[in-house]
Amino acid sequence: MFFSSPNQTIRKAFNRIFDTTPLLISLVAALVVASVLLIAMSTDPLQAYRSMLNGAVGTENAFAETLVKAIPILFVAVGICVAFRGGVINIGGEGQMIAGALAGVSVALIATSLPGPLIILFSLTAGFVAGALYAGIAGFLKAYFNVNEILSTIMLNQIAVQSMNYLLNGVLLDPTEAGTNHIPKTAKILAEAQLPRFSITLPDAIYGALQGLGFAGTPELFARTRLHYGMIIAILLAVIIYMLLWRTTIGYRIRAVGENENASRYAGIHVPRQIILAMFIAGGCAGLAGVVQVLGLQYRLQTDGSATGFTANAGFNGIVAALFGGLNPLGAIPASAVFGGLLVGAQKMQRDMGVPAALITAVNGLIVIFTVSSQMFARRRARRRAANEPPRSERVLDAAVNTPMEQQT
Amino acid sequence: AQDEPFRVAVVSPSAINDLAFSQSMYDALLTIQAEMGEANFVFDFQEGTFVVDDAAVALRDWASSGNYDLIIAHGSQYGSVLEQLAPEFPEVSFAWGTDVNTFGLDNVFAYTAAADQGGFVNGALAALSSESGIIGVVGPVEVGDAKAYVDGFIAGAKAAKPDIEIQVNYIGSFSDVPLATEAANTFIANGADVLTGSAQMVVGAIAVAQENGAKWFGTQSSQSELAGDAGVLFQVYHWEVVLRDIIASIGEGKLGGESYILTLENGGLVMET
Amino acid sequence: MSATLPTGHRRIDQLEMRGIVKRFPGVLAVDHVDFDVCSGEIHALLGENGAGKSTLMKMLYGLYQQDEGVVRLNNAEVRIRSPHDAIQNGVGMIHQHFMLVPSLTVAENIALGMKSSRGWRLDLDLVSKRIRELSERYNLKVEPDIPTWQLAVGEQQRVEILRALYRGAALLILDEPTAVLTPQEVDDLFVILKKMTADGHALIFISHKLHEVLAISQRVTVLRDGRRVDTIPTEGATRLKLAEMMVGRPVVLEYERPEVTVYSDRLQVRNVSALNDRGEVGLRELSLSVAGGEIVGVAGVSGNGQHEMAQVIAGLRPLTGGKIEINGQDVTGRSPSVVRKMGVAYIPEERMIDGVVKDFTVAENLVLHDHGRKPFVSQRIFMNFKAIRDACQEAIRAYEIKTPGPDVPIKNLSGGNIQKLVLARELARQPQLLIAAQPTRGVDIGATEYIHRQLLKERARGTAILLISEDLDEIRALSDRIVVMYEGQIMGIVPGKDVNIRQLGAMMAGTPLDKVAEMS
Amino acid sequence: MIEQLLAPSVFAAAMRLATPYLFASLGEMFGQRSGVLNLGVDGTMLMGAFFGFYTVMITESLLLGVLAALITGLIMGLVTAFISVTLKAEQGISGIGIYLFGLGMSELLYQRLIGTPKSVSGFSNIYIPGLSDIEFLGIGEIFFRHNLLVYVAFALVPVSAFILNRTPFGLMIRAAGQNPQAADAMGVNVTRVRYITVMIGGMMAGLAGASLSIALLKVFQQNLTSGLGFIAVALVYFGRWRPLGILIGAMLFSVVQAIQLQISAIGIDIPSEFAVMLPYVITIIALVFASKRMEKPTALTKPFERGES
Ligand SMILES: Nc1ncnc2c1ncn2[C@@H]1O[C@H](COP(=O)(O)OP(=O)(O)OP(=O)(O)O)[C@@H](O)[C@H]1O
Ligand SMILES: Nc1ncnc2c1ncn2[C@@H]1O[C@H](COP(=O)(O)OP(=O)(O)OP(=O)(O)O)[C@@H](O)[C@H]1O
Ligand SMILES: [Mg+2]
Ligand SMILES: [Mg+2]
Repeated sequence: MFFSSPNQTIRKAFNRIFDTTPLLISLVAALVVASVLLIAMSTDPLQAYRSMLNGAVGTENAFAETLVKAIPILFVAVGICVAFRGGVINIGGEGQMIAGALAGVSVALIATSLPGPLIILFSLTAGFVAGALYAGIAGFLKAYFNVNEILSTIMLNQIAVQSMNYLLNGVLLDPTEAGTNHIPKTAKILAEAQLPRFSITLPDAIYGALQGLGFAGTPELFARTRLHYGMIIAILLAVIIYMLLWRTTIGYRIRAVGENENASRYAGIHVPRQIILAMFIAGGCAGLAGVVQVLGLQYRLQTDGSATGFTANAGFNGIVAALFGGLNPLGAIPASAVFGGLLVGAQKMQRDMGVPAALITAVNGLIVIFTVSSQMFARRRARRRAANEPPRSERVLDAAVNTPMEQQT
Repeated sequence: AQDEPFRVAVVSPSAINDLAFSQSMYDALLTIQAEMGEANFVFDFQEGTFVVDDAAVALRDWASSGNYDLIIAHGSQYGSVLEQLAPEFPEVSFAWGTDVNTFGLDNVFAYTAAADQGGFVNGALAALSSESGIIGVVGPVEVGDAKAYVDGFIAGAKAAKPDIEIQVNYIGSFSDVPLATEAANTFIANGADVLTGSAQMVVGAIAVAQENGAKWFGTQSSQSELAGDAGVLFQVYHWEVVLRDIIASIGEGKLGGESYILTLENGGLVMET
Repeated sequence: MSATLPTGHRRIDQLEMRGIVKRFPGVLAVDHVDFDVCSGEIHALLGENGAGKSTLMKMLYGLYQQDEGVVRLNNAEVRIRSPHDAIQNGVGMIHQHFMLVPSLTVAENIALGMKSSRGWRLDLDLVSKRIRELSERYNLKVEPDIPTWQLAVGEQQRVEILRALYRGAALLILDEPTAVLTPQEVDDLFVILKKMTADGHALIFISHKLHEVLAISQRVTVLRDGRRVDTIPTEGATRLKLAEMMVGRPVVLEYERPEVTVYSDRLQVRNVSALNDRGEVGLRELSLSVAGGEIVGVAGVSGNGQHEMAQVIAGLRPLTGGKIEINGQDVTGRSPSVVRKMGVAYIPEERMIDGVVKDFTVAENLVLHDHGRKPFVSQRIFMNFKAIRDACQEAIRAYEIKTPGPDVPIKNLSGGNIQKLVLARELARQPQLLIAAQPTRGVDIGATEYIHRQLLKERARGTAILLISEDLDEIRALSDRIVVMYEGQIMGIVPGKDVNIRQLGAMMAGTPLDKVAEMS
Repeated sequence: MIEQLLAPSVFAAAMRLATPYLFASLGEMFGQRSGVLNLGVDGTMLMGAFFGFYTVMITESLLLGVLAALITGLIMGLVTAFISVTLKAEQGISGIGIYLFGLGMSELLYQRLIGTPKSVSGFSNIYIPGLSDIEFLGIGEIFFRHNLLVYVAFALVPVSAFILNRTPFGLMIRAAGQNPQAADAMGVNVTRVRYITVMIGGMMAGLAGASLSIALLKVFQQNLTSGLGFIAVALVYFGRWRPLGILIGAMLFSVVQAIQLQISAIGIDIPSEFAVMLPYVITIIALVFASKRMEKPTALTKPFERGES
């Protein structure tokens, strides 16, 4: 990947596109299956999908909502890239998001005397650390007690929800709500602790062109939407984690352990430490997802007793986005956006067409199934490609390097 | 006397047929529609929106479309979303519940139910009809409407029969039917002959009451069909009482700033058998 | 009409493979090979690693499907699509890696996949009874009720043979059956094989050990690069001739081992004990020392503690007792990275599992443990890919590693070249002590020669070398002293020169050196 | 107080609570012993619960209801096997997909076909004559006053043990999970074995769902199982892939849950959140101890490819 000539780079880019083909096909396949369900419910699938597309990118606001939805998914997905590269299946994004949000909101509510940027910084840090430590439990149990991390993270998700319910009903409860019967929630964080909304001013030329295409908004793109700076943080994080994974010794060790635990151990790499670290980073990213939801969007943490009410399943969807992005943090950026659009668009479809929310859950499941299943085809391709990469077989090389003597018998 | 129908959009957490919270609103909208006629009143309903952030997207979409006369966020978890959203669309009227807080905004109505009132009635009657002197209460999470109902229920029962034993179990979930059911079984095994409970996961508990010859008292919607012989009394929410007022206000050009409470007195809460 | 065998199964009078071709992506593994074997015959199959021997046999056993060619059994064409088909046709196979389910007992392993005489219930008692009968007849002693993980390697092999016989194998393929046996066990095996041929079984025998092939077979077929070089009668063949047929050029079978300066002890192992993977005692009170400039060969049947010993020294396995010193410094219980910093290099025996990260590039693999050191790292955590690449180019050149370049995944290299890379990596650090476990296993003769020369060069440089190998020829060719291990203990230490092979064999089978001396 | 917490009724409740776990975990165990992790049990349970319930609602035949649940589970199992065995998808994640699909699909069907919560008459309790009257230690109440499916679930423990340890098929399952290459070389069709075990697992998950919807709860609602299937998977690890271990795990978990219910009911004042989280905490602790002496099927989650060793 790093020693490539320009020619190789082009070939690799080309291969990447082909590697994503099975994923896109799987996406389409899931939607085709979903259209069967739609027809069964006497809904016109074409119209439904048009509504979906419209809901995802049809308007400035829709597009902004797509990105808003993508933010926590991207955070989680970036972390999942590290975990999976390190050979750890982290299903605990939901719980880690909650842990991050709890710590982050606590800091934001306590450190009110500090300047805004510092509150944000400390709050984000607290969120990262809390998520990291929480995931670290599962990492520790896997590294030292051989506890299957899939199971422990699922259990930890449940524990996180109950802890959130307990804290939001207790010490973190908004003092003005104490004694009332309102939904448990924290106080609102200070305005200066909130992540600013994000907008860009379009250059005249582009704006003109967009207007020509029927764009109705102002040149201040996203100004009247909920899009916030969490997006920029998430993208920065993706780049940093990309560098970490492929440019630093830390990432090298994590990947080495993920690919081959034994060889790493033999080479003197402390395997348990890498497992915990991978889980730690993954959890930290998920923790950031949680705290950014609070600082950028909800400005307080509240619970309806379930995890989903807060996380919107980003802890799971992040896994799918990571797979979609080829377990590469940079690939996770477009993957999360696509996934965010899918979810936001599906909601629109639900509103426009009266499709039940349950259908969207089912389709979500189909997308996961088709995505993981399509990996086999990607693997096959990769193998075939490896086979065709010249010159490869030892025999070819043999012939080139030392011409053997003629056989003698 | 309008040409255009009155348009309402509603988002709610659970399903419209939950025999509880969401259904109470859905039924109320149907009632209003029957009253005003389908040509004059239409509504869009996005159910199953447990995810607060998804509700935010929906509310924003509706608000920015400019197509609706009233947008209802039916769930107290949607409050902070509305608090942010409403100021951005001052020309649109919003309503939300269950709460009394309009955030000082004059385009937000708030509504809630004095669930403790019907709870009190249910509790008193339950205590009087219990022979064993033990009553079981299944709650979801110890907050909001459910807590109000349960607190009212306990107060009513104690008032009617001070020595009544009330066993309460908040199972920690709005959806865990197996656990709620087993909680009901536990009460029965402990000698309870009257059960009550709030929220949509009580359906199994109702079946337990029926099977064991215990009595069931319900809240939010009528569960008489499910409860059969076991069902005694249901506190039913009639949001149409509130909706009528809100619609009238909007007709007069007043987009919010008011809060409403369903009570037994104003007919918003009705005890049904 | 073919006769039946004493086991009651149908005899295979003749099996013929004609024009067999098998391609793998990028490799023509088997290229128009003809091969045949008759009842009562042992036909040996010879060839370097990767020549296609196992692939050819796996097709006969239904594990692979040939791309071209036919198989004829007693002159009738058969199509073998799965091991199930093979078994139905009376073909059995003892694999290079044993195919037993460790948690199952001997009887269960043998009953696996067979119809039970009791229908839906297992009939293990009946199976055990038949096992006893069969083991009586062929002198294959095994206990039916013991889980197979408790068996020694030789016993496991007996179970495999029994299983094949039990299932009515009239033709038995033995893929490198002697690789893991002591000389004595090899002798025992040969007795069994001869008995089987006398009974009318047909046997195919694969081995790298030329003297074994000469001792047991009637005919030899040599494969090279997937093609059949020739089939010749064993009578009249010599080791040198067979070796040349395999390699395609004259080969050296002995090395010069010049006298070098011997330094003080680099490695001191004192009374070390440790558990094996199953939690049993794997090493008992083991003591050993290796001096600089000395090669100490460790002989023994695999699974007798060699692996555990290497791991304990490298810091990869906790000890339950004893002490290890390197250069006089106590490293007992220290982590692998500390031990490596003391100047220990380790060529692990399972190179694909423990030696390299398959999906990493050649360059990335080269720095598997030095990735955190200058010059491979800049500003403490960023990897310096230029330096790594340069170092890799240099290693490729110096160690004659055949690869398209430093940045291809290492799994694309052949076994011998992967081993050379591991060697390059381990020697790059100019170690004080080199642990070389099976350094030439699965490596062809050319690369073996090269690796042996490198080891001798290291010895000349003054490195202490602990050479663990199951290949007695290798041990004898390279070692200054030979240590024989049995069940985690040292049976004796003998000088490498003029060692008596019988003596070694007896020690490998568990007789301590002093007893061996008494016997002779 | 202790007396109340350890009353026979608490243990009887534990027996009921354990029933769906037993069905689902024993079924999952077969799949895992052959090398396939199915994390989608909960989705299959929901589908089984729905179709079992719906069939009983329409036909009023419990037999048909059970049959419908079994067939539903079988089909879900077939799909799962196709994804994990044939397409060799990463099992930890495809399971999540199957779960989400089952969750959404069962709710969708419920909304379309039933609409509003209804109850069916379902399996009623069978008092085993004689035994159910045993007063001693509350044995009668604890063990012998349950509905048919509770008895079936417990009976399946020895049956599963028998299948696994005493039949040729059990032998194949164990071999396929420990050393599929070896099993294949012995003529065992590893793929077929795995398909069958995953389908058995599916059927038992379907039955687990039905045990809720037509026996224990007698109602259906969206997400009826509320994550019970995931605990069932954990119990397989906990029980170290043995029926008896699973029984112990399921009972431990259920007893804790039943006691937790009783704690709240009799008004012992600990925050309900802690009571609810208790079983999960205990599961994690138990996993720590269970994992120490792992006897995990070596090939678990590893797709089988002939000729690769
Ligand atoms: N499954 C496979 N996929 C791709 N290539 C393979 C596969 N199996 C074997 N090969 C290749 O086929 C060739 C023949 O291998 P084979 O295992 O038959 O050699 P062999 O003669 O048995 O060697 P050894 O002495 O190491 O056992 C080698 O180049 C090998 O890499
Ligand atoms: N399972 C496999 N899948 C794909 N390619 C394989 C596989 N096994 C081996 N190969 C390829 O086959 C070629 C030969 O591999 P192998 O290790 O068997 O070589 P070899 O002939 O034994 O060489 P050497 O003598 O150097 O050990 C290599 O290029 C390797 O990449
Ligand atoms: Mg080879
Ligand atoms: Mg071979």
